[in-house]
Order: sequence, then structure tokens, then C-alpha cells
Amino acid sequence: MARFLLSRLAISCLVLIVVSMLSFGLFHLTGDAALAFAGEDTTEAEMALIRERLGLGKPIYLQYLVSVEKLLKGDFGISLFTQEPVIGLLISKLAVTVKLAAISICIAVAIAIPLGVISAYSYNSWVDWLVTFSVTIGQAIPSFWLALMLSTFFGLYLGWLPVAGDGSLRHFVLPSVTLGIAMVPALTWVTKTGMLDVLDASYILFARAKGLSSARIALFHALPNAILPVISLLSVQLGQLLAGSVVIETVFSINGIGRLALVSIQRADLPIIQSVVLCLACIYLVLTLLADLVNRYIDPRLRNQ
Amino acid sequence: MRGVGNLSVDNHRDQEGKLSMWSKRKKFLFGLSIVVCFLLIAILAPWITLHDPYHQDLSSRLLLPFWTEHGSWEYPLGTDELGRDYFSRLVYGARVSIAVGFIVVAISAPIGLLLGIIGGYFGGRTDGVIMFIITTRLALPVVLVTLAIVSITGGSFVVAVLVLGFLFWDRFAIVTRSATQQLRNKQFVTAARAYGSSHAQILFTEIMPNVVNQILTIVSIEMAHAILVEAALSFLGLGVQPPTPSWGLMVAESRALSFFLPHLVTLPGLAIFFLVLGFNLLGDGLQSLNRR
Amino acid sequence: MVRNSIRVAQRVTFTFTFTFVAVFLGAYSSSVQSGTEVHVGFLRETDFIDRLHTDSIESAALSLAVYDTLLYRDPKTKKFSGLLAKAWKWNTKRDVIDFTLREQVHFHNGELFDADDVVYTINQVIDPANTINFRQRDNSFGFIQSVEKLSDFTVRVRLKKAQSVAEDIFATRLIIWPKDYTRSNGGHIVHRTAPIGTGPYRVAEVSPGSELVLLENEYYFEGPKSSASLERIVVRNVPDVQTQIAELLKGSLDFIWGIPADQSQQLALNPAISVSYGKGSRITFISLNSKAGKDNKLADPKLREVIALSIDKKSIAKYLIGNEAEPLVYLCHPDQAHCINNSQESMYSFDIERANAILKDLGHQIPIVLELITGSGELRKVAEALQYQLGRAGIRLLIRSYTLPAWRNKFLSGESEMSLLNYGGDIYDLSATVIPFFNMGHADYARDQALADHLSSAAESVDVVESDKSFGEALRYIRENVYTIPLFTSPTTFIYRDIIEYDSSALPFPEFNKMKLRNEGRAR
Amino acid sequence: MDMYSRNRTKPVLSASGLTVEVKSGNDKLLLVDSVDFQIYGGKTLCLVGESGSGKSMTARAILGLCPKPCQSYANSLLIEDINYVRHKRVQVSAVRGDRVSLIPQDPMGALNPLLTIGRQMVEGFLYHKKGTYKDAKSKALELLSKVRISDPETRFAQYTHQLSGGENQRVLIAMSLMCDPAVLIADEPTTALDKTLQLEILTLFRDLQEALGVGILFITHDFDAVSFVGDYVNVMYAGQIVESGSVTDIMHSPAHPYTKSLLSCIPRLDQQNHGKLPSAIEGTVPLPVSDFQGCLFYERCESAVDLCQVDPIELRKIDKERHSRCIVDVHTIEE
Repeated sequence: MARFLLSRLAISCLVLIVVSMLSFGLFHLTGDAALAFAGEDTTEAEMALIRERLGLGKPIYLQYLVSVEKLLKGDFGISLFTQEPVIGLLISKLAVTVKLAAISICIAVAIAIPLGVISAYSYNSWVDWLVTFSVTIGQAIPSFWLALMLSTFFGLYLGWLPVAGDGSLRHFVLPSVTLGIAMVPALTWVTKTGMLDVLDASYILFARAKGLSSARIALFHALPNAILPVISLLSVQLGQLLAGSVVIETVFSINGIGRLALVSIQRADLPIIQSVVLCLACIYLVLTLLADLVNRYIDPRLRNQ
Repeated sequence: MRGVGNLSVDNHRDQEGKLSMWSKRKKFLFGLSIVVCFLLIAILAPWITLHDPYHQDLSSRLLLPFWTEHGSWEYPLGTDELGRDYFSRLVYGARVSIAVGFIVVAISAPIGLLLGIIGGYFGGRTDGVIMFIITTRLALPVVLVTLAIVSITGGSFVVAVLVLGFLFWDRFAIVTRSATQQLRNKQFVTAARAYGSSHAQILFTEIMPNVVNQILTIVSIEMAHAILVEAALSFLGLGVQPPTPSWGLMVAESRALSFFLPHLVTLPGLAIFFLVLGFNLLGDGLQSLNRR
Repeated sequence: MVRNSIRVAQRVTFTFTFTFVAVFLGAYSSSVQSGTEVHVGFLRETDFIDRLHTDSIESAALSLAVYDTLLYRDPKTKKFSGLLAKAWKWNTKRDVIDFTLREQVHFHNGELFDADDVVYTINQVIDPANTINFRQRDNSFGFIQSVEKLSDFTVRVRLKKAQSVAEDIFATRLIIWPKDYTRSNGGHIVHRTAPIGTGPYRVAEVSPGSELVLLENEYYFEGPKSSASLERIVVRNVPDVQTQIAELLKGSLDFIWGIPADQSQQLALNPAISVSYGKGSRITFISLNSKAGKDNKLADPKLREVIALSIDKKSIAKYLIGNEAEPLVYLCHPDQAHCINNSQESMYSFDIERANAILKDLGHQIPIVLELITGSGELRKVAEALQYQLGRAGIRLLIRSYTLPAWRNKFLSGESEMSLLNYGGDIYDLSATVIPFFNMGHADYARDQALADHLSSAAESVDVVESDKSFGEALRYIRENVYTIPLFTSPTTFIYRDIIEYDSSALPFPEFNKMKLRNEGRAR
Repeated sequence: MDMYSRNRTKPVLSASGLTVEVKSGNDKLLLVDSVDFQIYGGKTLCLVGESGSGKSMTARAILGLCPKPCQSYANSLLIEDINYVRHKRVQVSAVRGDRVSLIPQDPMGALNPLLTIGRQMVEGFLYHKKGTYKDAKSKALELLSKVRISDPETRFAQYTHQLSGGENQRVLIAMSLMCDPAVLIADEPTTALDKTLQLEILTLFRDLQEALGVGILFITHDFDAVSFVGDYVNVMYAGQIVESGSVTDIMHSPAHPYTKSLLSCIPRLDQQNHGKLPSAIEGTVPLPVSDFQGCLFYERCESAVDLCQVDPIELRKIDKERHSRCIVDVHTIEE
């Protein structure tokens, strides 16, 4: 187990280094970062002062090392516009997005897992056909458009739910439903195929031959085996969710990390973009590692690989 | 070994052969027909539209579609905020979306194919490197990276397509890699190796043809994926730039009026939905037919 | 015209049912809190709420409520009267002004207002080290030379040279900070998160970029600026027009403004909602980069004239903008003093054939590609209309749209070819709205020294007839050289639920201290 | 119809009229066509036949585990003199795993990969309330040693992928004996194993039978296993029992042509056939359509006559403990 952890951590660090190089490269592609930093009517002398302070004079790889050193010390630099330290901004916005992602995952799991199990148990019946049909439909719906439709219908016409902002929990209902629905098709399909393979397995028949009740079989024998592929998919989907929620956060004007990235992109406020990309990459790696650990815990066959 | 010996020989799942084969072929044909009719719409756009999609007539802004009592057949789907015929913009929008689907896949498929085959076939350390590249790509949040790049170069159709093209190859790489690995263990590959044929020969004669048909199935699903992401990018204003008609952009532009004139928002959304549905069904159908 | 009336009729039936139903539901669903409270929606977020740091219509509205200026200009009569300064006296050359300050005035934190606060604030503004922090510092306060305290309640301000816009600035942009509070809390930056002023409303809480709560300042002194008539105002930044309308109809927002014509016309049809317009001095125009530069195509005045000729301002103003917007010929708002727009000689210059003819013999290879930077929202729609109209004259226009901060940075960097912007607010003196674009500063895309000198001398002349003539000449000169293409006035729409009583003045932003709840309307 | 003489001890399990049918299209397929048999304590009844002859479906029918589209009926199913058939349907869930238990064929797949061997052995025992966990564990360890598993203590806590095919099969046997069942259904326990392991498992079956006196229903298509471990044999073909009798009689003088040809397929060491490979039976098992006329083996039977096609052939008693479903008296042809 330790060897597995060590090798995975090594790979993750390597990936992070490459990602930080990529995002650092983005930062430098903008040409004169000093102007973006200084803003208007600064004299040439002041510009030189700022360039010096930002260390832009030095060759690129030196600058990169300096920025990595600063990153390791938790100093993500400061935003060009609000002069706020990026780290504080990042954490507050990330909290909102994580809250949104958590609720969306719960909705997606609450819908997809039962659907997957039901359509597996009633394979080839009209129930199964109905589930597959709605999953195919769900896969094709563009999430930003669904967000608009939901907010227009439930928010405006019926007025049941708030349409914007991230104040109370009620504000999170529509956005997380939209994100949840976007995740349901893939999750249902994986659960269904996982469940079908398990129900075919001979240990299920043998368990029934031992006289165990079908509920006990489903809970202790079928579900643990079927859940393995679902967990790895969930970790990938959660990673994509954090990055992909920029659209939903824009429609429902939720101050999450996605909107922060979009706003700072429109303002060409690149210290923020760089740290957001890095932070999301970090989260993705942690999540996939977590999923692997959970899988290794559940499935003994993986333990000694 | 599946099932408890021949206890499962008459397992109910095998008997559904006839029924599901038919539904799979139906799914494939239905998907194909949707995609073909969108292709026709895109190609025949100039002939089936009455107005030029770029022509603005500010005096006839926001006319209602024909099904409302004030609607007229001169502008069947009414006009948008700048008095442009909405029907012709929807039709020309098909060109943008289909073009995005094809170009993005045309760029990403070869990259994915190449990486997958090299990784799958050689295994060992090269496979480790390929997996490292794939993991790095998966760690990068696609939408944000695209946004960041587009913000530097300024949003435009070409930029969006190129960026998506160079980011979308992960699915191709993974599928090819696993397919190649399976093939590599098959006897006929080791046999070919025994005849002394070179790696390149094996790759092209043995591995490539089998892998390609697996790739074909996910081509259409990846096209659907590309269309969705491009629409989202245009919706955020960083994909296709005005005045080019793009469905994502049209949804964004008419968003402020979605309360009063809902058809302006609904129609492009539906168009994206059906095109993506078509590609998905085509992909699913291909995948299941291929598996037989 | 027939089509137009049908269109209006068809909209009535279509939207009437929805909006009425929604409002009814809205009123029902909004939670009732104690005390009179109004929720106001802002489309654009502002990082600073005081007008010293940023001069946008958002900061103007908030500064009017939270801070006070030395003088006060009545928006309707446009006459000046004393606010924090009981009285003020110019010397003969009008380059020195003495203010006698009002007594027993307290800041929101209880600090007594006196001459030290005025001296401290003015010194902050004119201190060159603070250039980065105060936007458009030179344009607005460049003319102030120094300030000195004569006694506890008298102050003397010396100008570099006489400026007709001086009183305007003292009445709008120059708000007064509490000296002790600001100094002991880390300087002017504290006003970003915890602003303290003397105005009719004090700030309860600020979460920058999303929400701001104003509470009634019970101890506001009796003065020309009316005191608050609402106990609590919540200002919420909701960047999406669509969502603001929804929240208005649902009742979670009571007052929204700056809504484009399409929506405001629809909302006006709803009896439960009132719509009014605030004109102010705000206009929309295009600034052309006429600087002589190696590959600057627009340096050629002929090409600039082609652009001016190919734009159909009348149809954009009438159909696209609506809201009583009027097309313009000169770079000024008809309500502004010295503005010659409404004189008979206003030629109307839309002539596409002549434009093509000129372009042909200019010899440029068609299509000429130009880049236009614009803000997002309504300006972007105007940009797309311009794109089409210029396309008819063989000019391909690339549109780059940004949010306000990013746009300002791009515009002031001096490299943008064409920039679409709206400018002006509550300052009526022509020098405040024209000079910033022709004073050889960052926003000056003409770099015409003669014009700059002419304008600065016009600003100094105190005699009305004489400044009328010189400003007139300047406007005509700008027009001939097509340094800018004025498009139309852009009045602001105020849309509020019927429980609110609000007499919209001539200001292009909401005056919080003029908002009242109809007595029979229930408390919020 | 009592097949065996009275003086034998009472059968542990006797099934009569056991039928399994499945609807496909508009007609019905009879996978198992009213089969009767008895299993005696301490004795092994073998069900032999090609794959697709319904022998496994019979076993599943007894356990009431037929897959969804199939319907199973029976006149009666007596297990230890209690009838588990109520209005034609088999309701055996109460004793499944307790009085009747199954030994599946696929050793590597029949155990849940995520749970330890011990936990799965104990599960049935506790579920049927046979005692506390301590009893279950000690019983499990005892049985593991009985089936000659090395070091039962560590094996108890291991997972199925850590054991070899043979060991897994032994664990399955031990597991099926946890609840001291009256009847043990072994569905081709040796097919998945290689020859040497098969011999070990078969000797294990025989020893356990003598030791525990449990009745075994042994399903196989391998006559070697039958001759080694079987006491009585029922040969099945296309859902019907075509011949039944004791192992010695069937092996030496098969009555039904199908049994004869089955036996001829086995290469015999004790006979010289001069390089002539045993003949395979041409054709395939016909679909047991319910309204099929005459003998199902007709197409593939060398000694078939026209009469065989006329009306359904009944299972005739041709000797004291012998039955055969053939009207052409094979004996006569034999002499």
C-alpha cells in the first residue's frame, strides 16, 4: 500500500509541476504584464519600478522558479484589480463551488444509482427502455440552456426559487439540479452496466442458493461489487464539475471559482487564472487518488498491485 | 467463465438477442437520419433561407414567430434584437456547429490515436509516459484553459476550434490504448511478431484496422461533446464572435429577453439538443453494433 | 409605421398576462420585514463607492447617498447652493475660493465635521503620489493648486487657473472624508470596505461586488439635499438584466435601473410597475484613434469621414435604444450649457453612397479591417449594429467586448483604434465632458495641441457669452476633423414597483434620498 | 410411480412431475419434461446428458432458482417427507441452503471476491439461525479440515483470488455442508478442474458421503465421474429422462440407444479399437417443443423405426430397477 501511495504522489507532483509550467506560460503570453499590473497613467519610470518589483526583468525560467517558490510559501500573488491576496479570494470562492458541487453530486447520485439499479434488475422491460431513453435525452441537453430554461420557468414564471445569488440554500437548488442532471446520464449508465455484470456473476446465484434474502444479497453482494466503477467515475465527474461549473455560475450569478475565473479572464487578471487552474488541477489529482484508495479498500484484489 | 456452468446456458439475457438487435439498429438509423438532415440543412442553407442571416433591419426588430397570431410568414421564426431573420440564423448556425464537431475531432482523433497506439502497443516505460501525458491533460480543467487561452488571443471561431481540438484527444487516447493492449495480447499479433515483421508493419496491418473501427464509434460521441462545449464557450462570449450565427451565441444574446420572448432562447437550445442527440444515437448505435 | 403599431399591440397581449401574474405572485411571496426597506439592483459592480476613487454612475449614486460635497447642485434647476459649506466666495479672478463651513455637522461615526476634514481630503486628492489610486485624477482635480485652513470652519482653495467646471467638481466629485477616522484606519483604502461620510444614509455592511446595506442617518443636517425617507436600503449587485427583471417581478427587488429599451418598454405595459427616465448629461459616442502613427489607418481624416457617413444614428437611436434617446451631431448633451446640438444647423450626415464614393478614391484595398472595443451589455448590441452598417461601406469591424475595468484599461492604454463608450453623468459643464478627451492625456486619441489649448482657455473664461463662442468653435472643429462620432443621448431608465414613489430628476443614476414608500403601500 | 422397491430406506428427496417451460414467441419450450426421481440418504444419483439436455435446469428447478422467463412446476417435491409444492409451484425458499444446498461449478466465480472465505461460510449458517458466530466459525474450520484444506485458520480469513481452483472447489463443498443439509446438489463440480484435481474432488465426495450420509444429486456429462462416484444414474436427453437404473447396469448394458451411443463416445483403455476414434453423435439436441410427436432422439438414432415417430414414448420399466424410454427393444438387437 505504501509503495502505491508513494508512486501516485510522485506522479501527482510531476503532473502539478507540468500544469504550473503551463499556467505560468499563460501568464507570460500576455506580453507586458507590468502594464496590466500598473494600470493607467503611470510614467515610464514607475513602469520600470514595477517591472523590477515583479521581477519581470530576469529570464523566464528564473521567474518561474521564483513563482514556484512563492506558491510553495502559499503566496499566490495579488489580484491585479482588487489588490487582494489571491489565496483569500481563492478559498472563499472555492468554498461556494465545493458547496454547489457537493449538492449536485448528492442529487446526481440520488437519481442515477437507483435508476441504474432498477433498469439493471428489470433488464429489457419497458422500465429499462424508459430509463435508457431518458438517459440518452439527458446526455444531449446543453447544461447552460437547461439552466436558462429552469431559471426562467421555476424562477420567473412560478417564482418558487431564487434565480440568482448564492445566499441561502434555496439559491443552490436550481444550479445544483442543473449540474446534477448533467451528471446523471453517465452515472446511470455505469451503474447499470456494473449492476448487470454483477447480477450475472455466479456468486449471486450461489448466494441465492444459500437461501439468503434478495435484499441481503443486493446489499452485501451485488452493490459493493457494482459500486467500484461508479466511484472512479464519480471522482472524474467531480473534478470536471468544479471546472465546468463556470457556465452555471454565470447563469445563476453564483460567486464560485468558475465565475471568479471567468471574471478575472475578462479582466485579464492572470495571477488569479493561474492559481485557479493550478488549484483545480490539484483537486482533480486528490480526488482521483481518493477514488483509487476507496477502490483499493473495497476490492482486496487491487490491494497488492 | 460466466454463470454457474451451463446453469446459465439458457440465461434470459441471451434470449433478448432479436429484440435488442432491432432496437440498436433502430437507434443507429434514427441517429443517422438526424445527423444527415442537419448536414443537408447546413449544406443547402443558402437555398432554404429567405433572408441573408447578416442583414439587419432595425425597424423590424423582435417580430414574433408565425405561430403567434401576429406572426408573419415573411419571417417564419421572427427576428432577433437587430432585426435579422431568426430562421436563417438558425440554419446558418448549423454550419458552425457541424464544422466545430468535424474539425475538433479531425484534430483530436489522430493525436489520441497516435498516443493510444504507442502507449498500448509498446507498454512498459513508454506506456508510463503516455499515461503521464494523459493524466496531465485530464488534470487540466478544459473549459478554464480554453477560456484563458481565448482571453489572450481574443475569442474567435478558429481559436476556439483549435484549442478544443488540441484538448479533446484524451478520450481517443484512452480507448485506443485499451483496444491496442487487448489486441497486442491476441495470438495473431504474437504470431506476426514471430514471422519477424517489424513493429511498424504490425501496427499498420494488424493493430490499426481493428482499433480504427473502435475509434469510429466514439468519433460521433466526441463530436457531440465538442459541439456542446463550443456552444457553452460562445454562450460565455469567448467562442464564435458576432456577427457569425452560432447557436450558443444566439442563446446568450437572447438571454435577456427569455422572459418576454421565450422562443428566442428555446429554439437554438433545441437545435443544439437535436444535433447532439443525433450524434450520440449514431455513436451508441455504432458502438453496440460493433460489439456484436 | 403600420408594422410598428401592430408590434406594440401584439406585445400587449403576449406579455400582459405573464408580467401581471408574476407581479401578483411576486408581491405575495416577498417576505415582510419590519420598517420601511427598499431593495435596489445594480447591474455593474463597483470596487469603490466614493467618487474620489472611481467616477462611474454607480459610485456617483452611492456617493450622493453616503457622502456630502461642499456645494450642491439642484438637478432640476441646475442652480448651486451650499451643502457642507454654508457659503462660498470667489475672488475677482475666480482662481481662489473661500468656503465658510456648516457647523454642528457630524460624520456617521460621530466625528465632528470641520475644516481639517476638507483640507485633509483635498490634500489627499491633489497629492501626486496618489495618482494610481484616484482614477481620472488630473481631469477632475488637476486644476486645484492648494488648500489652507483659515479657521475651524473656513477654508481657502487656490486654483492653478480659473476653471468654469470648478463649482461643478465641488458639487459632485469632491466628497469629504473624515480626517481622523480615515487616517487612523490605514488611509483612503478604508473607504473601500468601511466608508464613513456625512450623507443622508450611512453604510451598515459592505461585501464588495455583491451587496451593500444603507441605513437612514437620523442626524442628517437640514440642507438643500433632502434627508433619507427610508429606514433601510439594500443595494444588490445582480449583473444579469434578465435576473433583475425576474427579481423585480417577484418582489425581491423593488428598484432597478439601466435596463435596455426592449425590456423597459415591455415592463411599462404592466400597471404594477412604473418606468421613468433620467437624462443627465450622458451620451454615447465613438472615439477614433486619429493619432499620427506608422500604421494607423485612421490617421487619415477622409477614412474617418467615411465611417461617420456610413452610420445611421437615427435608426439606432429610434429602434435599438428607444427610451427617448436623440441622435447627436456634436460631442455634447443638449441639456449641457454651451452645447450647440439643438441649433438648426445640426446637419444629418448619414449618406452611404457618398461614403462608398470617398472610400473608392481613397485607394485602400477593400475591406478595411478596424477593431472596436466596447463594454458588454447594451453597448455590445450597438456595436453589432455599427458592424453591419460599416460593413455596407466596405469596412470590416472586429468587436472586442470587455467588462468595465478591463475596458477602461484597454481604452486608456492608447492603442485602441475605435472605442465605443458612454460618458457624462451629473456634471453639466462642457469642459468636464469634452476636455478629458482632448487634453493630451491618456484618453486623448486626437493629440491635437491647438485644440487642447483652445479648450483649456475656453474652460478658464468666466464670461458666459465668450465661453459659449469658444466652446462652439471647439465642437465644430472636433466635428470637421471627425475626432469623435457622437451617436445619441443615453438616458437611464428607472423601473420600480408601484409601492415606491420616486420623482426621477435629471440625473442618470438613482437618488436614494428621493425614494419614498407610498403611505398606503405596506412596509417592506 | 415408485421406481425402487420398498425395502430401501425412505428417499431424502423425491420429485415427481418436475417440469420447466419457457415461452418463446407464441409456443412453449419444455426444458424439463415431467421428470421424476428419488435421492436416498448416503447414495448418489447422477444426472447425465449433453449440455442443453436440461439437467442443470432440473437442479435449479429443485432450488426454485429458475431464471426469469422460465416457469417451473411439479406435482410434488418431498424433502424429508415435507411437500414443498403448493398448487403446482415449487416453494422451497424456507429450506434452500438449509436442507438442500448447492455446490456450483465455477470455483473461481462462485465466491464473492470482496468478502473473505470465512465470512461467506458463516453467512448461511447465521442466516438460517443455526447458532452463534463462534459455533459457525468452529464448524467452518472443522469442515475445512474435513475437505482437506491446508491450514484452515489462515484460509478462513483469505479471499477467493488467493486460493487455487481446487482449493476454491473444496471451500464450496465445505460451505454447502455448513447447515448439515439432507441433499447436496453438485452441478458439474469437476468439469472446470483438470484430471488429477477431479480425482481428488471425486474421492472427497465419496468419503464425505459415507461419513455424513448425505444424499447427493451429482450432475455431470462425464461418465468417468459417474462410474466413480455414482450409485444410480438418470440419463437425460432434451428435457426427458430416457433411461434410469443403477450405475453398474447402465454402464455394462445400456438399454436406450442414446445411452449406448453416449458410452461409445468414451475412449476405453480396456478395449482395443485399433486407432478408430470413438464416433461422435451427429446432429444436435432438438428444441423440446411441447407438441413434439414421438421420440426426441429419432433423427439421431441408428435403430429408429417408423413407429418411434407416431406417439409420445413413455418411460417403460424394463427390469427390476431399470427404465427406458424406447419401444425398440435394444436387448433383442444386442443378442
